[in-house]
Amino acid sequence: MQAVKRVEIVVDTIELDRVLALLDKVGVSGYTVIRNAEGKGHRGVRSGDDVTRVFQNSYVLTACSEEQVGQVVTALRPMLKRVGGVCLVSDALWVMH
Amino acid sequence: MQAVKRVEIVVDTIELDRVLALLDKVGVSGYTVIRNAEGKGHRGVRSGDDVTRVFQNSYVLTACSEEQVGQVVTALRPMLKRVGGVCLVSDALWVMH
Amino acid sequence: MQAVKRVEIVVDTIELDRVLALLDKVGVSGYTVIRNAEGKGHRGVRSGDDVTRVFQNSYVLTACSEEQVGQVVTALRPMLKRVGGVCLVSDALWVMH
Amino acid sequence: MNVGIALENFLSPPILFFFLGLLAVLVRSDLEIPQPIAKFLSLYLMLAIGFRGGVELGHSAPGGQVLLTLAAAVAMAALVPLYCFWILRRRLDVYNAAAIAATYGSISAVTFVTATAFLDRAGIPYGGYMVAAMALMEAPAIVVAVILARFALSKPGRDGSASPAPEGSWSHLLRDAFFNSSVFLILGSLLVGVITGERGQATLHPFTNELFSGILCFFLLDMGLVAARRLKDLRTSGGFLLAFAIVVPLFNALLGIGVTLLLDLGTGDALLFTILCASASYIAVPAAMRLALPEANPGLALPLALAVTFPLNITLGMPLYLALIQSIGN
Amino acid sequence: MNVGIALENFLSPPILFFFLGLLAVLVRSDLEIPQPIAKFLSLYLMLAIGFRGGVELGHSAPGGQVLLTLAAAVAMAALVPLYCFWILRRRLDVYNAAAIAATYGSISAVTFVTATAFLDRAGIPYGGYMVAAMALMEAPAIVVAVILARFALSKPGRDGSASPAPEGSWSHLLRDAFFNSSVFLILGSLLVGVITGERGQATLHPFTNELFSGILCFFLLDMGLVAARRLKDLRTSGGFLLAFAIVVPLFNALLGIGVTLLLDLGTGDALLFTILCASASYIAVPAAMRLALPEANPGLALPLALAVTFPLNITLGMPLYLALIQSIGN
Amino acid sequence: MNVGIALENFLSPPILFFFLGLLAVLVRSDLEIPQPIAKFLSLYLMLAIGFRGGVELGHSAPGGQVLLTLAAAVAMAALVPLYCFWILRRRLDVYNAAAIAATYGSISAVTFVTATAFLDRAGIPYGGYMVAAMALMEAPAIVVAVILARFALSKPGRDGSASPAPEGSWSHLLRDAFFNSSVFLILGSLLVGVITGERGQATLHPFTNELFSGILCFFLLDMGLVAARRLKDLRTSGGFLLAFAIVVPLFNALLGIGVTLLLDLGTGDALLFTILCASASYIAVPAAMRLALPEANPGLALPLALAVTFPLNITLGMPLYLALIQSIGN
Ligand SMILES: Nc1ncnc2c1ncn2[C@@H]1O[C@H](COP(=O)(O)O)[C@@H](O)[C@H]1O
Ligand SMILES: Nc1ncnc2c1ncn2[C@@H]1O[C@H](COP(=O)(O)O)[C@@H](O)[C@H]1O
Ligand SMILES: Nc1ncnc2c1ncn2[C@@H]1O[C@H](COP(=O)(O)O)[C@@H](O)[C@H]1O
Ligand code: NA
Ligand code: NA
Ligand code: NA
Repeated sequence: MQAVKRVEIVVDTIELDRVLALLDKVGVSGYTVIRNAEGKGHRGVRSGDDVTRVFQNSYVLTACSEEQVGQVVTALRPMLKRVGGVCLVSDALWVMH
Repeated sequence: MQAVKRVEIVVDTIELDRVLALLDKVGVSGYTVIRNAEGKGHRGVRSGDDVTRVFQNSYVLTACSEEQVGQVVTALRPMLKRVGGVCLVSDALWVMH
Repeated sequence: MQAVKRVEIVVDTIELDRVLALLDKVGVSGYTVIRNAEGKGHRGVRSGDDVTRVFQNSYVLTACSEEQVGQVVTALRPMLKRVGGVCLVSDALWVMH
Repeated sequence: MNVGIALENFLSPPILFFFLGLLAVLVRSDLEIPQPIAKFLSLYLMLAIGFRGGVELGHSAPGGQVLLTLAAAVAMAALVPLYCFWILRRRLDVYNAAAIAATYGSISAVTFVTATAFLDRAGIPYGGYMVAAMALMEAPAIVVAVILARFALSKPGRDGSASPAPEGSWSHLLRDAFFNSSVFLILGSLLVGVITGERGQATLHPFTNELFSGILCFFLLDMGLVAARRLKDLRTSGGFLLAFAIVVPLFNALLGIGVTLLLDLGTGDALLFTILCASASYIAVPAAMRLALPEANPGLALPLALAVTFPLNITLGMPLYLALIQSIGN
Repeated sequence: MNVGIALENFLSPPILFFFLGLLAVLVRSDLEIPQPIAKFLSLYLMLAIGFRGGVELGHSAPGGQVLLTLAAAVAMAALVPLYCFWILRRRLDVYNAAAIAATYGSISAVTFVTATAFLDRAGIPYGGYMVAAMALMEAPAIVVAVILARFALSKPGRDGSASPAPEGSWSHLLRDAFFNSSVFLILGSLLVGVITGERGQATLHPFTNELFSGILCFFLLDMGLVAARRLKDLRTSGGFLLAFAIVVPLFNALLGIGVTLLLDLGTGDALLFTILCASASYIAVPAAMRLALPEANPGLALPLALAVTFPLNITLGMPLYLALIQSIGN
Repeated sequence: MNVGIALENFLSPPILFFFLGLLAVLVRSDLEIPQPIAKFLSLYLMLAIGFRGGVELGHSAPGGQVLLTLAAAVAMAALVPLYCFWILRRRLDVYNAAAIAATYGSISAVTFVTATAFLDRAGIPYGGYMVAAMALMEAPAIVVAVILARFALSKPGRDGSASPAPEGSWSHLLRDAFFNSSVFLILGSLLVGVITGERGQATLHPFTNELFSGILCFFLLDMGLVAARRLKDLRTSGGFLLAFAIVVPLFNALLGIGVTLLLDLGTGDALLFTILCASASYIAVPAAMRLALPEANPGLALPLALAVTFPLNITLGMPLYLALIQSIGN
């Protein structure tokens, strides 16, 4: 098992493509996306029950190396500033296969 | 980046409103909810494939401070005792923006 | 609160039953499943938007003991080798009730 | 009992699709109906049955007999949980006894809908007000069962232990019971039907009437899948509960037939009244019980209602009750 | 204004189901329509209205008046945001003023569809090209509003602060605006209707025409739920915005009626043109604004469009505008 | 080949909606059909085609020719993978060769359904038993391909490496193949159709028949989206596989036409038989292969079946095969 960083990102579904493009650019080995996440934060309740896609979040999980985390965070921060959302970083072990 | 506690809660979807009300009361800055989680635990398989909402779980993630975790856990524990479910606490860094 | 291991597994939904059978065999106390996860990895983009179930992932979370993690990883590794997917292990505290 | 009618019911599309669903699970096919679709189909059935009932109801000013029937329906829904609770307490704790009592006191809208399709095929008319009776029968059993549980828990029980009182405020419980989505949608659509009458019917007919049988078949296919998945839970139910899930509906049906005789209902209305008494809820009640009595195990009540009582009612029950009603009527 | 027509509209199934949805939220029923179903119903409505418009359009060679009407529609959609922005800037920052201006310049397809059902019930004919007008009116307001925002931000604003320029490339914005799923599906289905004409209509009639009213009712039930959930957001809107959401649509409708007089449109076409001017977008625009002007708060524009302007238009608006058009016509 | 028929097919609503879906992806519209809806539409098509076939089948006692046709269908489904595997092994490893061979030996139910709509438009009758033929052709290719893979892997292969045997037990594989949801639903609904016959048809007609074209159009819109999203995967397929995906279906169609001549089938049945031979599976087979041969890359087989062979068959294939059958018949 190899030590990696778990990065969790919650953003508007409408911004999802931009976030994933950013991850691709940094070159992470992969990511997992769960759409239809609801939530509450500084911009109020996002209950996902709308006809429009405007109030729906997506959850992104990527396991990457320490250096990549730095790049992801640097690239992501201005975006989160503009459009809101959350990014958490934690430690994990990756079961290599 | 700021050190926070990641709290993950899995409960019956039918109890979700109560859990969120509890988080609001403690005053966490936000949370993310994923409905339609399935699972297995002491109360058996909850496969989510029912006409009724009774066998469906929801997953809640909230990042909060050390003190808030204490309050959340204290408030949540009797509820989990009555209605089942799981609560995990781990460490993370929050990318401030 | 009791120290446990959080094991996160992302695999093809079509392999989900095998993964859960494996967890049952190891004897974990429970697990939570989120279907409809999308993702990208070594085997390319899995966008989940297909008529077929072939490009869809599921996310599995289980909290278990240190010893169980060893067994889960040992049993899972050959499977991940064949069919792809990701397994991450991290630390957490379980709110006992 | 007329074997011909039973066989014909058995071989009608809705019942056959229900069995197809059962079979799919038994042979372990990967057939499944996505959850949002199942929800949609059931909303459709509520909306359509409500609207059609409302249109029909609008034709005739509701007389005394209608009001009497509605009152009798509510009374039955409140009465059934009483003796069910008493029976179930022989073997079960207060929580589960109350939850199952509520299940059998309340009704299954899909059973009702299947019975209307059965009557349609047999060419037997029925009154739109029976839809209102159905909606009114959903909630009372929930309230009665929770009262029973509180009462039983307030005095030192058979098991001697002091149990905590059921959770949640009454106002919350009553709202859950009476503004439950299916009660609300059925009564709401009924009202729309009454108000818009023939004019509304004219534009909605293809949707609410012509599609009805097809959607019902599709939904019963799903019910077959869902019921079959619960079949294995029955292993843990034990003989007592299995017998309960067969005998009590039949008894309730007989009671229901008795009431319809007193009320002097027509054949169609009598069958619907009877099937409501005999049916058990697997939507509104389990959800309400989960909130009001979380100590009760939904894995106990649901398989009985879904995998025993529901199939019993729609296969053998409907023709049997009809035969009884007709033989008494003659 | 003919009170009879207003009342009759009020008591028609689509509007009643809308109120039923509102009521469900107010009494806190747990009624909800799964999201994929709501999406499906709205796709159905776009496809059906597009196809039917196309078939109708295929019958008559589009003459000069049709092209003039389409041009007028686009012009209105580009003009409305200009004065809306100017009004809104009295109280709001550039971002939110631009976002709300775009919302009111663009249109609501469901309002349009509800108006066609209203005309159908009243037996008033309308041209298939109005469907094209609707689709063409979705996008221009988005583009105009973003230009306004950029222009306003490039010079030191009222608030004195230098704000960053709106995000995203123009090509991206234009694609989002003009190939937006609803624009695309409506125009595409219209084209299929034009091409396949009566032959296509023959096979699709039960789907696109007969089911239409039923699906519309179901969808409006959901719109009622969605609108009611946004009602509480209005508390933070303040009187200025509430007044805006009532007065501006009425003003736009009057302007629209004026244009239809100049164009000499028939009653049905005039009503549809008017309702397009009066309606506000809650699907295409909020999503486009979220991407182009993320600083704008969608929680401001959406409740106005959904919970004020939409109900206003489909309940009082339609009969009022029709009465005005008819009284001027005479 | 009659250009008129080809053009008319091209300009029919189902095919146009398919192209609309393709176009939506090409212009990067955000149009998308929610997954549960796509699943629902496809379940509807299976149920409806099965039921209708069953009703039709119930009219005539199945004679010797019917049984012969069914046997020939199964034989074709088992034969095609043999030579496909042999061809594909020129360039591909055992796993992918077997997976693609299974894909082309099996069938596409949506292609079949589209062909029945094509025949309906042309007024050409066909037998209900062809629906059974379709269902029977889904599974055999899966079994044959897995046998081929095991056989090829047991001897030292072209690539010299000893590969692990395909995974999973045979009983599991056979169950997956034969109780696959689409096989199960089609055959089950067929049985319901046979049993309930005209009486069942009478109640289900609006659902299973009248809605059919509309739902097919909606589903093909989604197929267009799905196929177009796979188009870019074709870049990695290379010329060999592209040629395979065009030439082999045409060859299979010719072979199929030959068989229909031997069987002396009517025009409609012959076309359906031919299109079954020519079509490639993108639902049952990829899922089965994923489980039985996880080393195969579904990103190779799926784009060929979905984005090349499927469009080929429903646009040019159907009229071409019909023209051939008719010219030989005369
Ligand atoms: N403290 C938190 N913990 C977990 N998720 C959060 C938290 N704060 C915000 N979120 C998620 O991020 C989304 C956007 O947050 P915001 O931009 O603050 O409105 C919310 O809708 C939540 O889904
Ligand atoms: N060890 C575990 N790891 C992860 N999730 C669990 C675990 N145990 C229970 N759960 C989740 O919590 C839900 C309720 O658990 P329980 O109350 O034990 O039946 C289950 O359906 C699972 O979704
Ligand atoms: N680095 C990663 N972080 C998070 N999820 C991943 C990562 N790599 C792969 N995955 C997930 O695992 C699935 C299968 O991965 P793979 O077998 O590498 O194609 C992907 O579709 C993703 O959902
Ligand atoms: Na009952
Ligand atoms: Na407008
Ligand atoms: Na084939």
